[in-house]
Amino acid sequence: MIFADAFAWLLDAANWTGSRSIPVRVGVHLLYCLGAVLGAAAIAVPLGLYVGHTGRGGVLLVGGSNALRALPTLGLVTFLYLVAGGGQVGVLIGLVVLAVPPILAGAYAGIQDVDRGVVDAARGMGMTGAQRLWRVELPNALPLLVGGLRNATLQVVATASVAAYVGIETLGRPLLDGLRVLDYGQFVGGAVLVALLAVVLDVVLALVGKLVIPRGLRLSARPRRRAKAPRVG
Amino acid sequence: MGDVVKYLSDAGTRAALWSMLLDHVWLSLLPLVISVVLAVVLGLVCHRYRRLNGFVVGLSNVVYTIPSLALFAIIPAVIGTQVLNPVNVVLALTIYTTALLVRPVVEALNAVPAHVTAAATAMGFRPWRRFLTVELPLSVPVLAAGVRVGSVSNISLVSVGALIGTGGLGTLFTDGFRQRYLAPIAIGIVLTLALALVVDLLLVGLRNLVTPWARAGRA
Amino acid sequence: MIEFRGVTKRFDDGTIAVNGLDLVVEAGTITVFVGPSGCGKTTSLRMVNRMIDPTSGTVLVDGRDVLTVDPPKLRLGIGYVIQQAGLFPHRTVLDNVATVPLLSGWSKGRARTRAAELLELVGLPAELGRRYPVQLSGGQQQRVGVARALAADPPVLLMDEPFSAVDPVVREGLQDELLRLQAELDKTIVFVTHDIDEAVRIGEKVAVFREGGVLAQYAPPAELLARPADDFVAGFVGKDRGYRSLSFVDAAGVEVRPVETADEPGGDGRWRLVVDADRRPQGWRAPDGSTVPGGSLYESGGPVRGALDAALSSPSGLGVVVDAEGRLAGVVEARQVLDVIESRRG
Amino acid sequence: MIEFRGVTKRFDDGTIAVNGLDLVVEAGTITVFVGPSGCGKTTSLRMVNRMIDPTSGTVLVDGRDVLTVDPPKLRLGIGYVIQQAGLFPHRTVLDNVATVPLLSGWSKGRARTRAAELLELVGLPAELGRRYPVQLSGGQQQRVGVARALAADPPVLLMDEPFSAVDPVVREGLQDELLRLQAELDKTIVFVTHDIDEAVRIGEKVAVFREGGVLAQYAPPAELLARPADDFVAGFVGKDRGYRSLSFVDAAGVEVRPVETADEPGGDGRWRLVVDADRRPQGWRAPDGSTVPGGSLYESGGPVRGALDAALSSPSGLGVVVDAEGRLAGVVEARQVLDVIESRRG
Amino acid sequence: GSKEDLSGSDQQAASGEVVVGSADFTENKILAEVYAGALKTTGAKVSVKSGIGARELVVKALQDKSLGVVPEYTGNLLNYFDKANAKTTPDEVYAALKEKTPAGLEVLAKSPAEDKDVLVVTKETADSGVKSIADLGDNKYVLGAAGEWAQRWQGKVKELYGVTFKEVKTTDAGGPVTVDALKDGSAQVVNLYTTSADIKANNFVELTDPKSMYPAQNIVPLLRSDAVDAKGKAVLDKVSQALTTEKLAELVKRVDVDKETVANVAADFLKTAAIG
Ligand SMILES: Nc1ncnc2c1ncn2[C@@H]1O[C@H](COP(=O)(O)OP(=O)(O)OP(=O)(O)O)[C@@H](O)[C@H]1O
Ligand SMILES: Nc1ncnc2c1ncn2[C@@H]1O[C@H](COP(=O)(O)OP(=O)(O)OP(=O)(O)O)[C@@H](O)[C@H]1O
Ligand SMILES: [Mg+2]
Ligand SMILES: [Mg+2]
Repeated sequence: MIFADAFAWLLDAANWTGSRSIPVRVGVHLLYCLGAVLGAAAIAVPLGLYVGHTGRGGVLLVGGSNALRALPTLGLVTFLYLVAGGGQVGVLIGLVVLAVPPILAGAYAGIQDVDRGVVDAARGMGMTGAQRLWRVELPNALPLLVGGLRNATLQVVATASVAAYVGIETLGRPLLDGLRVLDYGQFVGGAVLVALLAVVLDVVLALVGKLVIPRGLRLSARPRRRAKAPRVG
Repeated sequence: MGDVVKYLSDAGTRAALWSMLLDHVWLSLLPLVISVVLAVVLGLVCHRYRRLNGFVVGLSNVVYTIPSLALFAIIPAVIGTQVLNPVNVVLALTIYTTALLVRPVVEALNAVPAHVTAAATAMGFRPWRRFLTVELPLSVPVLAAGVRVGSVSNISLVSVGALIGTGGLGTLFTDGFRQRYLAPIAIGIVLTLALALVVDLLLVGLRNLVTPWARAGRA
Repeated sequence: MIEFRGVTKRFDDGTIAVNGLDLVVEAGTITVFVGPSGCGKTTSLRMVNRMIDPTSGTVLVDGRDVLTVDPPKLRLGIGYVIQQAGLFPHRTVLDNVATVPLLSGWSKGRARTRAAELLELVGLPAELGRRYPVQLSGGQQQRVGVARALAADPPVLLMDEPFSAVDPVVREGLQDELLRLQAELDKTIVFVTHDIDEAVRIGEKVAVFREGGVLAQYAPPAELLARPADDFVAGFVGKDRGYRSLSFVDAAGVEVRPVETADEPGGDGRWRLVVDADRRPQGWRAPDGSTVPGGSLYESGGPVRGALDAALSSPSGLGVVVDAEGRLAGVVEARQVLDVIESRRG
Repeated sequence: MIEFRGVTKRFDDGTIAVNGLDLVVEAGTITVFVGPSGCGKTTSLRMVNRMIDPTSGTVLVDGRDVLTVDPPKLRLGIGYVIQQAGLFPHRTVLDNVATVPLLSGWSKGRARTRAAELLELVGLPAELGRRYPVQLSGGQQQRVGVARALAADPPVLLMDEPFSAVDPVVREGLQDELLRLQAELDKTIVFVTHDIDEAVRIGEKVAVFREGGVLAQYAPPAELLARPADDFVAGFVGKDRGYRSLSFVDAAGVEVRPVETADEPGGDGRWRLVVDADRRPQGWRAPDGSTVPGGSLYESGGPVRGALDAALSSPSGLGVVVDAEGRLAGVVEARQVLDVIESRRG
Repeated sequence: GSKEDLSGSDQQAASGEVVVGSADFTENKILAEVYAGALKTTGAKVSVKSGIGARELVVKALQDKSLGVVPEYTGNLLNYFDKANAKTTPDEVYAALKEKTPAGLEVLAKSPAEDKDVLVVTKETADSGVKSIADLGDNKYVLGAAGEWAQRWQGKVKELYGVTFKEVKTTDAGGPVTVDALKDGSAQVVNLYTTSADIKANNFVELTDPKSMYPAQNIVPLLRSDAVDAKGKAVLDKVSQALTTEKLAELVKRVDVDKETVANVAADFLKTAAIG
């Protein structure tokens, strides 16, 4: 029954036009998520690669990223809203903070997990540090790196719902509104949309992974570790 | 800063903070404890019947895509608990944490060296006994890593429950927001971090206590 | 006694790991299964304690079909030692060794006392018992593995490449240890290896398997070296089988002759042996007066292989013979060894 | 030429891995570093291409102190092969081999052509070039590793236990391959192993290290077996050194005599050799008329070790000698081998 | 603490504890504390559960016995129980409410204090001639309000005043997002509440509602009949009498602007009103 209501809500033409329509909300949701994941990647990938490559600061990195994980997104978003006087920046920062740890973990573990013998061989045959990073370590780290990005995306998509609390028209809107008036149709409909969006993005990233991960690594029988990161939204 | 001092100067507020903190603790840790048990059982099943592996891991990934806010509120509609019942949050977090832990458990069990399990079998261990006394203890280090992540994540997630009025430190965020009052929000964030840190330290201590052999290896 | 009767194992994927195996392992002996990788040695071994059940045929332990026994019960009476020792990393050495007695229902105290005895038996100091396996060297781990398998005093012992993970020197020590233990305990041991030297060294009988899980030859080691059943076995036992088979030729009839030592007066222009105060050989004094290192030493009473090598490695051509304490007993020449071999053949 | 002058390496934790090493590796030879685990072989090797820098002392390659060269440049001119081959899993075999030429600035086309040549040189079929490392067997991976190290035609090749991860049969094949390649390419090779047999087999000179990173002896293999510098080396080269040193004694002077074959008439009461239509030995006809398997075969021209074993393993006491095609050339007796050894000593 | 509620509904009745609930805005929280304080004077065991979502949630919680009493508003409550309701004046509304309240629940006497929805605009907009809802015109402005506003009032405002909006934005229920939307111009009209401290603080102008679109919203305790005894009901009536709109606005300001605690403000009120 509640799923029937959700269906009805999803199919209601009124929900598909105007400034509060599903497409707009999907768009806004997506925009924040992509912005956050890209922003987080811009910070976390270089950092993870650097620490993994040099082996310096690993302990600090792990500790720091654990602390980031403990930061409650709702608290961060409301805090930043009040400080910045608006929701957008706060939400973006909150989501970036959420996305950094899994990407960092993926990049760092990816480099760390590269077979020592392989790195040794690269050094031994005369590669400079940069050549080694770009030609050997990075390609071999891609499976875990892409895994980190996928984790980050899943979490960010789920958590961007919270942004509606500070007035941003994401897919969290129907969740919060539905909740206020206990309109389960709207509420579950919104939840289904968020979940769907997450699944679609995950599949897209999986396909991207197929494209960028070298074939020689995909062939290897070794089961790939894709540590699941915590969710915070 | 002055605000924080002022905010904390009220005894009633401090009492309220304390009770929120306690709420937060059990709202986040109870699901963790239940999840560990559930995940171990599920993990065992997956480990025994490898064909289930893909299914369970896939399912846990799907569970992971549901926004927590949605799960907090759908649960009463589905299972008929009271709307404000904290069981909803506990259940939702249990579902997430179990989804989070199943995989490390399976991986940890699979990572127990085949020669060790073979040796146990050959010595005459029956399957259950082997699981409880050999495979499970050996998977503790990996399991503990998963539990640490789960505890941090739960502690930070419970806050979202404030949006539907389930208590915990998240209430400080909604209250502070409505009043445009940074002090409670800042205190909420700090307490959440501190709680996560303390629980993490406790978990590390617990792990070290039950895995003396791991330290022997490092020494 | 362990008996394989027409035993075949075909795995689900169609691999035939063991094919029509007929073989009797006599009680109280060490039988070695040897053969190239993948020839079914492990599979055969594991059918004895039902880690694997045969597709067809019967495995009997002491006359009883193993399929009629509940596996955990069966295994309590069969010790099992494997390559990486398979020790429980989360238990102390002592608790590892006490495992089977505890499983069999012994009291904790009794099991621990027994475990301590066994550590001593396999030559490990008692204080090692409190350590965890990671704190031991590879060779020590293997000893613990053996102790653990012996803990409930099982009549049968299965050992699957138990020593292949340790380096050659330690390995030889472990082999000696096993032979010494066996002399004392008199178990029925099946020992798997892919190293023909090891097989020949410790086996009373050796079963050579070929690819496809077929038994190629089952014979005492001397016979294996002297009369390999076919080219596969001949190839497998290796190029040096003539020399190696001398391990099974005893030295009766090889006369140990006296030798001049360097501390005796005179004798210039001849090779003389340098010995210390205890008459332990130190090298040779060459006819030109220089001192050169000696060759390998032959302990009197051993097989002629040692005598021949001592002679071949000696700069003087005279193999140095010592007694059990390492003191000079005399010398032999390579020619004497050949004479003995010749006389045996004739 | 590679020269170690008083080279010592002390790690940060205080471990002294190499202690005052003085050693010259002649250009165009294979020098083998051998010794027990942890004795500093790898550390010594890695100081040549500056994977590790010495704490004191100097390493010279072709007369130039390696510390004066930028490490990546230095390494481009030194091939390096390690145990698990260290192939790049994300690149095809061909691209793996082409890595160093590309790094040195060759065009892609030229690098690939060169890589294809090298695959052929190390005996791999061309179509393997398109595969990824995971799709190769261990032995094939090692060959690719060697090809990759040879790609830029470096004068110096460092090999760190390159064959120890593959099984004994494949390993022997790889050793033969290496010797064949070296005959053709004439590199300066430093080869690390902890297997004395391997060392003796492929080394023109062998450096034996002892614990603590000290050089115990540096000599050609024959001398190592005949005159180990001390008890440590004697123990390390093993018990059979007398026999094994016969690998370095050539058979000039051992007369190959004719033998009666079973297809010739008459000769009852004597051992006669059974041969097939191509005159390949098949076994012996005993004096009593029965046929028994033969012993090992000695290929004429080889060292006397093979001749002695052929004689010792033969049921008739006559070692069968064959030519390069495996056809009967005659027989030798063990006594003849001893005579030759005797005459050399005298 | 909420721990006690875990095991379910009957415990509350058995232990005789009264749970006072409140919606998730300041005024309602103050009222809840006031109710709780008052009930305590009768010797009842009382706890407060604040920050619950909208009315729909609250009523549901009353019915499933998670809550005993909540401070409510006559008009909105009536509209909730009777979707077809057209009455808007205080007495009419109260009378109808008493009638429509479902069995098991009841409302006590209403207070003179009132906290109505009100549409507000900035001073500039007001100066441009917008004084009443009727002046909002057709498709001229963007309105900001809580999520459910559109559903409840969009039709009504068109019907009564012929007013439509360019867009109805979801902000929040009279919270910072709504106020900020008006301040930064992303909405020109927003829905606030008459006791809101933000109106005075920002010089916002309340639009008149000549056709009484928004019903009267007198404060009234809504309770489950078996949750509160006669003594309790009497003291709640006293509370209602003592409250006025101005007093309420003052209480709200003390919390939202002066950052006093809800509990202290409520206690103060009870003291000055001499309840207990
Ligand atoms: N569970 C299994 N399923 C399918 N095939 C198997 C299984 N176990 C072993 N085999 C196959 O059976 C054959 C014999 O295996 P087994 O392990 O007995 O060989 P082995 O002689 O012990 O070899 P190794 O010296 O490498 O230990 C091999 O071809 C192996 O691949
Ligand atoms: N990075 C390092 N830091 C500290 N000690 C080291 C380091 N690398 C090697 N060692 C130590 O230096 C000694 C020599 O090591 P090395 O790897 O050269 O030995 P090896 O002869 O190659 O042994 P193996 O046969 O086991 O490969 C060992 O005791 C080793 O533990
Ligand atoms: Mg095996
Ligand atoms: Mg090494």
